[in-house]
Amino acid sequence: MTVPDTETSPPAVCRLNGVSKAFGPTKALQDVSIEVREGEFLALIGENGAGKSTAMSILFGLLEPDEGGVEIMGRPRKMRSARDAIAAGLGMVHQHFMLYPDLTVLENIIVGQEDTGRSGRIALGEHRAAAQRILQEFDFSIDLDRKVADLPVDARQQVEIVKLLYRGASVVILDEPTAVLTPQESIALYKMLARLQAQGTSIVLITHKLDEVMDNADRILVLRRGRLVAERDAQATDKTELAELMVGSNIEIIAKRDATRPDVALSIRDLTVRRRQGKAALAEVSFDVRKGEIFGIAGVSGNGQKELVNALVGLEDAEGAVQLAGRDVLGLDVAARRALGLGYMAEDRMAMGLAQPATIAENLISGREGTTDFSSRGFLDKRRIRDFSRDLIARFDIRTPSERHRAAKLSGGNQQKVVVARELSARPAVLVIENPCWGVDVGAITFIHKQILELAEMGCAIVLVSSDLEELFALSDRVGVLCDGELTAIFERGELDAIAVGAAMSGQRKDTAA
Amino acid sequence: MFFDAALIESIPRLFTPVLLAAIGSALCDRANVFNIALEGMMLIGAFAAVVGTFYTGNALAGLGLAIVSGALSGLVFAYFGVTRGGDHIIVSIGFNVLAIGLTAFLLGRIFGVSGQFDDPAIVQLPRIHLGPVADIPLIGPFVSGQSILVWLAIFLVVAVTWLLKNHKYGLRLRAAGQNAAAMRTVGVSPERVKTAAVIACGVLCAMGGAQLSISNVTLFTEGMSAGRGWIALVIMMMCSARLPWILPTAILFGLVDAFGFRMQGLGLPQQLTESMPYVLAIVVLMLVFRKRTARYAR
Amino acid sequence: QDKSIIYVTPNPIGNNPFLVLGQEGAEAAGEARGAEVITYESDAPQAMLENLYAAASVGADIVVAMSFSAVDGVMEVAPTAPDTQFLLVDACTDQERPDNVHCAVFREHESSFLMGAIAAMTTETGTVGVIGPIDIPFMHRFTDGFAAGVAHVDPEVTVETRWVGGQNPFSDPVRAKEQALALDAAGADVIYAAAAGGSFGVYEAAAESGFVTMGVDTNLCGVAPGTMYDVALKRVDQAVLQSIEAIEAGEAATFASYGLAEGGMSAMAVEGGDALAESGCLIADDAEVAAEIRSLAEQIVAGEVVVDDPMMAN
Amino acid sequence: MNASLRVLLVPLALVAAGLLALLAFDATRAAVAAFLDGAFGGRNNFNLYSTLGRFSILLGLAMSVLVSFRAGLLNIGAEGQLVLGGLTAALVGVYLPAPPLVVALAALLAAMAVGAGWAVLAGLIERGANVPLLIGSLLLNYPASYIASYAVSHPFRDVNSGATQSFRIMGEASLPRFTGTILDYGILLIGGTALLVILLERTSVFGYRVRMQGYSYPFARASGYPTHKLYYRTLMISGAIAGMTGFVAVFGMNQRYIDGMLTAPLYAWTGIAAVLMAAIIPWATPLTAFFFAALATGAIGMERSVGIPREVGQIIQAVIVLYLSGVAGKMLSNLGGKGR
Ligand SMILES: Nc1ncnc2c1ncn2[C@@H]1O[C@H](COP(=O)(O)OP(=O)(O)OP(=O)(O)O)[C@@H](O)[C@H]1O
Ligand SMILES: Nc1ncnc2c1ncn2[C@@H]1O[C@H](COP(=O)(O)OP(=O)(O)OP(=O)(O)O)[C@@H](O)[C@H]1O
Ligand SMILES: [Mg+2]
Ligand SMILES: [Mg+2]
Repeated sequence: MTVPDTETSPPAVCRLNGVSKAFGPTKALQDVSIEVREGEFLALIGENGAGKSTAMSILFGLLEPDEGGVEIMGRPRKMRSARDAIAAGLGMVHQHFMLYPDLTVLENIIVGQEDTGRSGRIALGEHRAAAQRILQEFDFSIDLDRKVADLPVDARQQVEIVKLLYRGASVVILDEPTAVLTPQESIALYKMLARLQAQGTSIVLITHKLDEVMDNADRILVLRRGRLVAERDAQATDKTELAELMVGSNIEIIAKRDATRPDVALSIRDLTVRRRQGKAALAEVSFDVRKGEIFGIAGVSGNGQKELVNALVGLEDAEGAVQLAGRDVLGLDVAARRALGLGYMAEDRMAMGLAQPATIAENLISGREGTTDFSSRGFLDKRRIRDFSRDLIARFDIRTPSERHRAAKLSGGNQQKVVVARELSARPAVLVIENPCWGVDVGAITFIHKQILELAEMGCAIVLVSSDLEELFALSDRVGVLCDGELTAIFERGELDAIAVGAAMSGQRKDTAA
Repeated sequence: MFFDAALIESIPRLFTPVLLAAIGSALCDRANVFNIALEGMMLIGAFAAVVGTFYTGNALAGLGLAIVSGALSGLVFAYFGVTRGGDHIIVSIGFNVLAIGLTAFLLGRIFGVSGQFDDPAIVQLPRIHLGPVADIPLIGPFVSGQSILVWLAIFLVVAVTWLLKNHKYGLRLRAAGQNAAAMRTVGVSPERVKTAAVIACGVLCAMGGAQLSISNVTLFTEGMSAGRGWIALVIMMMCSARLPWILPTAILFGLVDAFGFRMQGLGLPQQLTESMPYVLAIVVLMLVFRKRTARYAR
Repeated sequence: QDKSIIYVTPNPIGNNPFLVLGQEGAEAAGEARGAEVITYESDAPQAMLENLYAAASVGADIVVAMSFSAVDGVMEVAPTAPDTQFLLVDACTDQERPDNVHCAVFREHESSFLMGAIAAMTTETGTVGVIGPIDIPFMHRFTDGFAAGVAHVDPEVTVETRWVGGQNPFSDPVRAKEQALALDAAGADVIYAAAAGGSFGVYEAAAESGFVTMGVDTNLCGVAPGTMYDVALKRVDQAVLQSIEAIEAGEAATFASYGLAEGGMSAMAVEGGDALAESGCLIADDAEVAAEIRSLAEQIVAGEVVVDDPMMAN
Repeated sequence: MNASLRVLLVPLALVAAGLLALLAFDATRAAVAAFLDGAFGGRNNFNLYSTLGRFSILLGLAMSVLVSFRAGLLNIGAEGQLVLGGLTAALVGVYLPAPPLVVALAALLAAMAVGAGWAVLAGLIERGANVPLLIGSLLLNYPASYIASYAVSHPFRDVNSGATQSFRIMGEASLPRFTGTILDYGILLIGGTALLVILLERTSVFGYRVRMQGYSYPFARASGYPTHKLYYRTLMISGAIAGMTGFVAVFGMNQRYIDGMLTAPLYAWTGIAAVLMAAIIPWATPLTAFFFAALATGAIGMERSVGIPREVGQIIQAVIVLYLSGVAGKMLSNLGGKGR
């Protein structure tokens, strides 16, 4: 079905040929063939874990396929490492930043590509000049001598792109490049890609954002559970079809109902978190959340979201006031706040949301292990814990052989369900949620969103921090924007609009931007 | 008569083993290898130096064998800690015990003795005498008549600093320590870089051991590294692996060690003077790390 | 061979002359009566006890246990093994001894006294030094005995005492050498090396810095050629041999103290004759001092000069 | 890279193994017999009791290390805690004028308190000044042994003996022995403690929290555990067990504190090795501790009867630890113990 029509389409610059790859029992790819044609803009889409990154890693020489191989310009080529791929004209921006935080931008660019004199001394001057040329050509303004650690996210993304241009790529692969960017920054990125394409470079884009696919791609490939299931021309398809192709069935559309009640459940006044040196990381933030209301927090990451959450939950010292159940809780520790009905779903599943090596049951009771629900006189009540866990596993559809399975062995989506089950089963009066769907696939996302909405309808006040605007817009009754530690704008549900919120996120005032 | 020529002369020979190991430790740290097997690597180097010198009658050959043994030590560490991906702390603990056992075992097998081996055939590493400079008060004894390793160690501080900053492999070493996955994406094997760092560290530690066994004295005793590897680690940590700081810090510890011997002359109990380097290490670490966000505290 | 002697040491033997001599004594005794001699080395107090039990459990006839580290163990094991005779060398217990526990001790302070006398006679700077392994009462027999000898000859001479210390005080030549160099810097031109396994470091320092040393236990002048004046001989081999003879003769709970009078302690100067001439010690060329030392030794034997036991003084 | 290194190391390992085998070739069977006899045999099974005696000390230390490691605390200061506990027990045993039972109890409690205090000191240094526990606890080992060495060479030495040791403790206060053996009741004390640790780790809320905190410190904070208290309590328990082990060593086998008696046999490092070999699993730790105890006494026996150096035991132990560094390392890094 994906056999290309060689007569009409331009020639393939590179090609994955019948590739299969398994990680232990997981079949990440099964007999997948993908070709990239000269000068095209190809989009590769699919659910979490569909195998997109794996396919590109094989093309790029980072993984060895179990079966099948790579062809460059029609010839089979063994890719032993990324070095071979780079030599063959491939360049890749990876899903996670591949940068060295304590090195300068210039050093980041040249690692692995160093020109040296006979002494082995790096010819920095020449490297600098070459890098400067690229910066000028693409209107990037990055200081080559700054440490990458000091750069904002979009500049880091630019460093990644310069890295690949520096190596003279004729095929550019980008794995979810816009996940960390604001809408404005994304637009700039796509402009730049268009320019590259105009110069004859082929582009391969992996993304979950179907709008971006529709706006930019020429051709679209869909991966599902390790198999290539569809190929579409961008002109001949639409978002709904693509979504269905990805998931393999109709997706349920969840309808948001307003459950807001008049009484304030959480009241925040002048909440400030100071850093050791410099200015406040969170500056005099004030807002109220009513019962049944979902208050969304938008913002480019690193603008005070973490501090806000920590201050609310009790993980960080703060000034100001936080009223919960009619009490100021700022002086209280995490346990005391939990006892007053505060729940917390941490974004960092790996370390904070779950104890990975612990069993599912152990994870499910954490935070309430000392209550009479699960223990008496300092000893755990094994039977009650077991029954409770089994009940939650059934109710939240956690796919696991038993409650004594280690959390680390669950898939990402199921891990997140454990966190959700634990926090929801505590019946919190106020719940703080951070990026509940990071790295979770579409099916699980729908499930988690439904649970969150149900909780709100039952009267829980929810603070939802998310870097995914779609998610925020779908769930929130109001959205506040954090910029540079300040709450710069609050949008009512009716006013929600990606461009306007994006503008606020990047520092423009609401009134002028809208 | 406290600051006499002998005290000053003793400082370089006391700080050199620690300095060499600390440089090696810094390389590992930059490559993000938490090598706390310096102690064992020094011990093996000290032993190999004695073996090499005894059989050839040439201390430079002894140093050569020490260097080879250090490279092998590094290779063993790298095999378990890098190639097989073992936990560095556990590998280090295993390696240190291995070094104690292996040197004692080989001492018996090769020389048929236990505890200690000395022999007139074990000669000292060449020393560099600076002629008239030796007569300058204070400075003279400090710089003249010291073993070649003292100078090599000081030279290495400069050379390695330069290498890390300007050389291709220096850059790769720093890069591998920061983000190994990123190196792979540009086609450089971070494992290879880390292995090189550990081997270099093994060589440096072994040279430190050689300074102990064929320069400070000309014999081998079981456990003769006597905690110096740990002091070297602490020095490296205090200086956050910055070499220009490591040199003066190592000299400070050499000074404290040298003073320790003198303090006994003042009637202080020997056990008190001997715990001084360790107590000093704790106190200095506390002062240095107090304001730091716990880098090593995970 | 149906008889066996087991030689138990507190440390690895290495080149520690005291332990080497003890082993020679045990082997000589074994040869004399056709007994098999086996050596058990210990590396910790616990290992010493285990070795003693093991020796008893293989049914040794005689167990030679070296140094004070063996006292507790022997007192514990001996009552459980009445058929085995235990010889404690270099230490004894002040408790009631069972019949099968025997002691051979030395009066190291006597020969150390002689070394002090030599040092006082030969020093040019007026400062002499002594290095011991660790500051414990037993070691004061060497250091205080030496100081007493110095004072006997010339009270004006200063005596500097240093201890090796460290993790491994009984065999740490590295630290011993540093101490010797420090003493040298402090002006000592004669240094008495009583640092057990560490003494070797002192000889090295002597060769480098040019001071004169004196050793203990065996004739070490060949080990430190040209720098060693004399040696406080400790005839451990003789003592072991003699004590085993006494035990074989059927005596119960023997106790022997070896000093200058018994020939258990000595000095090359005291030996005289060919032994002295071939010793390689510097004192062989200094007939005057040698003669004075011989007469001082005679006075000690005769009781005209009394050398206090520093351990008893404590 | 993996391949090239392996190519280098395989022959190396073969040569090493060959050497070891050759050395033992002529007498492999004799060696094995001697090893087994050294570990378990001897007259009246003497060697078995000496293995058990060593086991009780190793088990104590392994449990002390285990408690810390389970909580994700890389406390490798068990040696210092052991030494000071042993010294304290000896001093109480010698100088406290009281009935024997009171002396023994007081010595036990004092040893535990001092061991706990020394461990907490390393904790205070970490939390007060950011000095990693790994380094702080290690460095504190040295002053601890020097303090003990000073104490028994100067103010508290047994002036009647030549050795650097304390006086003998009050005889009636010492731990009784199983009749006809050299094994003392200390093994019951330590065995009981080990059992308690193993059970409580599984069944108590405290054990649950410690375990979770060890798995992930951020998780513990987010769940609202009293992390501060857990941190110090764990260190206290860990140090107290090490101190108790010091008490057993002094009141059992030697009945006095002898300089170096607790450091020379590398008890602390072997205890750590036992915990790592057990992959930090509580119930498996006694087994590995026993294995290492038998390895040590067996190797000594082998040296006595067939002349194979005892260091072979240490080498085997080291090689096992090296080979397990991957497996145990996963556990340890799960515990967040990656050194940084
Ligand atoms: N190194 C690995 N070890 C084990 N399993 C892996 C590894 N890398 C990927 N997988 C598994 O292979 C499957 C495909 O992963 P891949 O990263 O290619 O997915 P993806 O399509 O990029 O998903 P996402 O949208 O989340 O990035 C997943 O089930 C994943 O868990
Ligand atoms: N269990 C632990 N394991 C490792 N390090 C720890 C542990 N507990 C505390 N620390 C160290 O101590 C430092 C200080 O702890 P921090 O102040 O963040 O928590 P805390 O004050 O104990 O929290 P709380 O007040 O909620 O108990 C941490 O950064 C961490 O490095
Ligand atoms: Mg991916
Ligand atoms: Mg706190």
